[in-house]
Amino acid sequence: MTTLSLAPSMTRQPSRRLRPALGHLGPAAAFLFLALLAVAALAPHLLTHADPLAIAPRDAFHAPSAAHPFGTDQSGRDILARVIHGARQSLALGGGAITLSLGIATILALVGGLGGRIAEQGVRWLIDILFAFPVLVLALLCTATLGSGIVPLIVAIGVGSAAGYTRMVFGQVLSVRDAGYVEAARALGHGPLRIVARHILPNAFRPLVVTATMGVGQTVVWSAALSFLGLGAPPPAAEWGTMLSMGRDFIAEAWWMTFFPGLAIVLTMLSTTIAGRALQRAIEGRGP
Amino acid sequence: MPPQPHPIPHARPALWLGAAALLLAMTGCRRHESHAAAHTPTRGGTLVYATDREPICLDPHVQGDMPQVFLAQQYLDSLVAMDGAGHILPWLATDWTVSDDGRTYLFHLRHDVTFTDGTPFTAEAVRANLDHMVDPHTQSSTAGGYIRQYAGTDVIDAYTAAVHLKTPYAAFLEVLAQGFLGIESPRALARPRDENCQNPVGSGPFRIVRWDHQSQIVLERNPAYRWGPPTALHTGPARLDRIEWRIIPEPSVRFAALQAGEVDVIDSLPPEAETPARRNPDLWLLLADRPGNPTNGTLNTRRAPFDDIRVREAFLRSADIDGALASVFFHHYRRAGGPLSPTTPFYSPAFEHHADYDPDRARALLDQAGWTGRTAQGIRTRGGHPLVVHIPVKASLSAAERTLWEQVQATARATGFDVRLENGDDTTVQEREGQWDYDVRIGYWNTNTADVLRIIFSSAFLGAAGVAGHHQNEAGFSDPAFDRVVDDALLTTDPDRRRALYLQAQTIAARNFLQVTTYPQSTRLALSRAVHDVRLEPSLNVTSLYDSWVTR
Amino acid sequence: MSLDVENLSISFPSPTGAHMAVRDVSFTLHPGRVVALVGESGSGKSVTARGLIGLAGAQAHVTARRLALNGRDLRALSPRDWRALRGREIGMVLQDALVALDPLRPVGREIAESLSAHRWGTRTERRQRVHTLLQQVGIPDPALRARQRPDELSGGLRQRALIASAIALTPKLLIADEPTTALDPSVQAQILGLLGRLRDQGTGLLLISHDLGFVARLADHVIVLHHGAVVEQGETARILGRPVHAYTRTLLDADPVRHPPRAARPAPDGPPLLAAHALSLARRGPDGLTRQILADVGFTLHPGRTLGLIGESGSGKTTTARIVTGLTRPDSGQVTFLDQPWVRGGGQPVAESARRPRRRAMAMIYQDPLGSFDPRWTVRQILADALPDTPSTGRDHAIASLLDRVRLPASIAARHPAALSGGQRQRVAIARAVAVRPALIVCDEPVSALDVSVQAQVLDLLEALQRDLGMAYLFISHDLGVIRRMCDDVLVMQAGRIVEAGPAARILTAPRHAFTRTLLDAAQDLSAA
Amino acid sequence: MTRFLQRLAWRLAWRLAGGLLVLLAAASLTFAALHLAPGDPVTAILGGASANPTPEAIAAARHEYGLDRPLAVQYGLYLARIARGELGQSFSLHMPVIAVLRAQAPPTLALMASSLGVAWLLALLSVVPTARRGLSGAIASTLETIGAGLPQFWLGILLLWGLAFEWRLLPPAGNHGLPTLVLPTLSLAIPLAGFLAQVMRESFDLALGQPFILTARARGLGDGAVRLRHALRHALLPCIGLSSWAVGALVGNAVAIEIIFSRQGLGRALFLSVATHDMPLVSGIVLFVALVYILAGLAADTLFILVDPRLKGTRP
Repeated sequence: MTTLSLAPSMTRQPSRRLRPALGHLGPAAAFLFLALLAVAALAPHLLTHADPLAIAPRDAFHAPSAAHPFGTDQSGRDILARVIHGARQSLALGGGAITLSLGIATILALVGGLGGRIAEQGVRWLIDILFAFPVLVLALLCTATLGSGIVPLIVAIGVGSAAGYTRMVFGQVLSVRDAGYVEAARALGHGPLRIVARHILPNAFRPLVVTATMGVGQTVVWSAALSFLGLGAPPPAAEWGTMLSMGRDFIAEAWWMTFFPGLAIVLTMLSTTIAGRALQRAIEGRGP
Repeated sequence: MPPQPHPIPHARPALWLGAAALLLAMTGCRRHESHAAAHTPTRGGTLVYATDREPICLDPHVQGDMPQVFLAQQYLDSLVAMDGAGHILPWLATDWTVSDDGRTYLFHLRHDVTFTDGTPFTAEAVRANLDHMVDPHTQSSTAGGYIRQYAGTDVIDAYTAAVHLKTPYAAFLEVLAQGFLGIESPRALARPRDENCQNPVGSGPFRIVRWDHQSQIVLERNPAYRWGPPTALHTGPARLDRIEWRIIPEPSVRFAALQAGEVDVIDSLPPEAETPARRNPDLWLLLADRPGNPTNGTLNTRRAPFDDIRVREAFLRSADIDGALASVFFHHYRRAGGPLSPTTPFYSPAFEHHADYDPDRARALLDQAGWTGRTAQGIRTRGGHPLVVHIPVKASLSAAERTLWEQVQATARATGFDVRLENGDDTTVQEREGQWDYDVRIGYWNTNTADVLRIIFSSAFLGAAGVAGHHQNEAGFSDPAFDRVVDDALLTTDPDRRRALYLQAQTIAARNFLQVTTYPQSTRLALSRAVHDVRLEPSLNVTSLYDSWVTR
Repeated sequence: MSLDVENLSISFPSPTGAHMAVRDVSFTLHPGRVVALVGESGSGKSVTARGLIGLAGAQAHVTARRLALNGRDLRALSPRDWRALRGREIGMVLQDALVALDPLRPVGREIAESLSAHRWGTRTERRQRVHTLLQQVGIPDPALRARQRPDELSGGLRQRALIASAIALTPKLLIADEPTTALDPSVQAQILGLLGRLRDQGTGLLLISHDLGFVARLADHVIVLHHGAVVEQGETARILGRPVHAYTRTLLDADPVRHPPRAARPAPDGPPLLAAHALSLARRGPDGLTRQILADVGFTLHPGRTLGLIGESGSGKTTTARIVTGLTRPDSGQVTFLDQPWVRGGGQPVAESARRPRRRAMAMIYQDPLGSFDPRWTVRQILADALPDTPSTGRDHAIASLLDRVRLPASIAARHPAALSGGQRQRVAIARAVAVRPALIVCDEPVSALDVSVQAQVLDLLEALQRDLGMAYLFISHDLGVIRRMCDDVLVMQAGRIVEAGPAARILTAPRHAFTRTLLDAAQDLSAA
Repeated sequence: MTRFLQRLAWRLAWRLAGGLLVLLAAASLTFAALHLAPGDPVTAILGGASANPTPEAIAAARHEYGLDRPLAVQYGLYLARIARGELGQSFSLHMPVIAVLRAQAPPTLALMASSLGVAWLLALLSVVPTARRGLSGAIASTLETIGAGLPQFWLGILLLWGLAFEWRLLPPAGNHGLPTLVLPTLSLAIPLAGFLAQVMRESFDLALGQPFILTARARGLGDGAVRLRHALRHALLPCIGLSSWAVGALVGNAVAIEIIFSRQGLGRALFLSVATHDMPLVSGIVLFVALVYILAGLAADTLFILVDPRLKGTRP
């Protein structure tokens, strides 16, 4: 069981020494893209006038052009519009899953970190156990049990990715719990509740902003993977994984059907990673 | 024809072809004839065949899905064969007589046939096979379903078998010609079902030597084979040494594998690959429309909103099928407008345009039916309820078919239908269908007779039917007049009388607007130019590689 | 064979332009001689050493009017020439062999690598040579030791192994960068002896240290660096005896050894403030063996006095401090504080809630003050947290006066500790400690991480605070000089036991226990100037 | 040496105990899934919705599996069957679950092994020559970040399209020899390599900053030797731990890849069994994946000890 405690987390654990991969341009571009995503999710009509659901069978399979920058799909729908409108669904899935995942992680980490030795060992074991179930395997098991749909999807990914986050938050809680300043606060005669509220919680969860930012990207990928397998959003909703899955049958004729939804996923993932690292540097710049 | 559950409506075209239809099938067959007539057939070599789905069990008696019969055609023989004109010809049975009451068939068998496990073919084998098909434990939903009238077999002598039916059944010989009812070695059949599934034994031109699950099935020539079907192009053992029967579910990958020369033949050629396949000088196509009930969405008349005929017609007229066939099917698929595919016997062209796309009429009908309200999104309402149409969609539905329904969804929305395509895995969708929990059920029914109308629309099929299944009258349609017409059609053998009765049946079905019909089912093979003499066995129009040979 | 350095300057690019790390350092090093570079952290002494063997880093810009080894100009060397030179002509020894030797490899292989890098000998010859070298640096049983990894060797042995790897090809020059820092005094003395022997055998030594006392024992020539610039250089005796530059004098004065010992004060009467009785603690080590961390430790501390706790690393000093502060529970024994039970081993522990009312009578100062501050908090928040009873109106004033008391400007209150210097941080820690008006402050190595000049200031501050506020100190240090300066009474610990206890004056002049004598001898060896 | 072996044995024993715990959890999870799944568990055991077993068969199975007994007893019986290696019969494939695993595991394990191997190779090639080297380091690090962000299924489709469909360099599908392994391997390996390389680069950077590196350079060692002989070994440690996790994740990601490339394997079998609600097979595969994960952990542990002989101790 030692491997686990030594292994870095599956979920891009915030790390102190990651170099600024894309220089200063990277974070700026990442935040810009995330802002665009937010607009796309909240008010897609600001970005495109095309209707993502309007079919025009006679315009099917048009290659990217001025009229359709990302081309059209097999029903003649504008892929750019569908990618933009798909942001909401994809982000909602990703956001829902990461919220659930971090919720589980937080509860387990607090119970394990502050609940005494037995709870601590219990949580260690639980993390080990959770790690034995790869996200997608667990998600498929969930689907077999709960059926397909948005809620099982969120549950599946949320529970599936909880192991990594739990270990990360748990480690953080443990390190804060044993930190010198917590000891110093005890030595000052502060009570346990005050210490938990004023030191442990804020410090243990400060990196969570970073984790959540990076995690959204990862869960977007996972939910796209499940949608890709046909377990995602029902048509005609534009969801990136579903679009990609549909596009793969036409890859030989219309590469753009697969390429652009996938690009949206990749850029989301990259932006959250880069933005997460930038946030991390900002946070660490303040602290030690 | 006995009731029979649909083969899982995987829309990769599955094939059900019957005798009477064959005649039409051949004329409707758009066949890019093989070039190299100059070549003389050569012996030996391996042919790599790629198909979309893996058989669940290699024994076609068990369950009975299309992938099974495609494979069965290579290693099983049938009692009788059927030619392109629909005539029944001797195969393992040299001749037969039918009793006057039509309930006893006396088969005289070939004496020289041996199964590839060495067991001789005898009347005992016939009995064992028929008994096996109807045994509930076999879980046969096709073969067993077709011979529901089967009562038992008497072994008169080693090479004479008397098969008894409970009721007269004129189509008995035709169904016997189907690969689903192929004759297996009784010794192999005596093994537990799941063991026989892995390596069943027949007397056919090839025998199964290996099954790498999810990868391939390997067949080798049966060198002793001397009893090929009368429909074949040659006699004696098969020309190929070996067949590698690959499973490549992804349509684009399957076609790419053919183009790359990794495989020699693919079936279920996807529509999007058809144009490139035609342009490719190294390939040729073998295409045939199939008779029966075309690909369709059947409307559930047992619950609102489709319990109202006006809403049904409005829905049919809201669906722009031609647009879909032009886009995602690239004009390769013809439209089927009536309840029968054009290649079906007694098909009438009168219904091709009985419910064409007509949104204005659809709106008027909805107004008449009281769906006059509108939600903010433009969905029609009646009494506060929105006009919602639930369509369960199986995960295995093909991209093209899925797109077709998305386009129906979009065009129907324009007239005020809120069409919900509800994804589910196949099992969940089947369960919903069993519980009548749908407004439209996507499916098709391939068979060689207009009797298909009885199976899909008569009240006799409202209840659970077949060993495995649920109702087969997916529309929930119940009309005594219709029932009478189709039952009468089964009793008579007079073609004119039958034509009149089936015209009547088609009229009633069409006038009730029970289905959104889209396109006929078809067999679509793409083949390398190195492959010759691939045939479609007329009984079911499935691939036969018995005559085939390859030039390398 | 000599190394001539003239006007060596090293700069690094920084956002605000080139940062000069070293400016115009010049000296000549001859075989058998020792040149010492002395300075506090950040003075540029290590950068100089690295620059001399071409390892200042890719970013570094190194210039010199003359940089020559035996007349050969080093400025024009190709990377390949540099490699040939390193190890063969100039060896290098870094501080703390635990990290200066690859922790994953046996030391024998590390030493052999010095040979194989220069294609010296056959495999067998190299093995032979490794054993000879280990013997040469005074490691017994070399065949066994060669197979062990640094973490399996004691601090002294692995430092010797590191030296062995540096002298494998008998380079004429050896650069030793803080070769004894972080070692216990007795080990320091041994390493000093080894380096002395190498010098006697004709090796030229460039010695780098922050500790004037240490270099005095060895160096012929001393260069004092301050902020990258040479403030003074010359013969050792002259520099130490008659320093010209004010900074050199500060450094010398700051050495606690040079400070007069604490004046004896009358023996206390009245009840003790803190009494520890028979504290014992055993812990299971990572290897599954149980070790006695503390055995039967007992002492008393009276109000207003300073009790020193001295011993080598691992002797149980910090564990004692943690028990006294109620952060670790002993297996047995007890501590009484302010006449009531404070900590009790065994079956009836004292509840934390019982301690809490008295917590504010005891404060702590740590070796690493930064770790004891919540990283999110500013100095103001840190101090306010220690002043919960002060009404918010008076809080800013209270904080300002606390900062004033520890001689920090009030403007520092708005800053984060991470942005402060080490000395400033320790002052903030002291301010927090005195904020609660404690009767006792437990100081765990409070100055060992600080530069000497800063050390002196902090010690001065602690003395002044004791004078003004009258609290007692439990003062833990491995440094005899610090103890001598600060303590009234001393406990000497070895392997979890108190081996000697008594007034500082007596113990530091007339030790009775052999171990105490060893400690004193080692310290005198090191600091006798 | 004996103490070392003792430690090793103790460590492995602890590992095994943990592994059993994980297996127990996996078994419990599948038990729960079987009972939570819609429909009667006996139908799931006897062949799913379409099996139509006789009432006698149902009663017999009910009794055999103890479904007429309290849930706790059923749980006990379930665990006992698994302990005996009886995983039941897959009704969707008409085969014992064990036979399915035996047939489908090797191709997936081969894919996993090749992906892990290629990922390591790519990561090493990306990190070792470029770490702490200005521009090339920045470029490689950017590529790693992008690589780690590529979804396997998207990459797989694009590779398939580019290399198999358009340029026809490699066969698009199947399980027939090494060439068909290339594309699936790359699809899985490139993202993993990106991820692995990020971790490796971080620890490699860290190692290169350590004093012992300076010591090694001061000995006259060249940069290449310093990287390969000293820094690399330190950089490997976190990557080994990561790899044991990656083995599990690869099985999950193999689901999409095996579907895209029409390969046989556990991933596809899992997907199909979920689609057919073949709970015995789903359970069997989940158990198997957990087992693989445990074995990977054991292997990683052994590697840890080989790479880092300092590792002692018996507990995490």
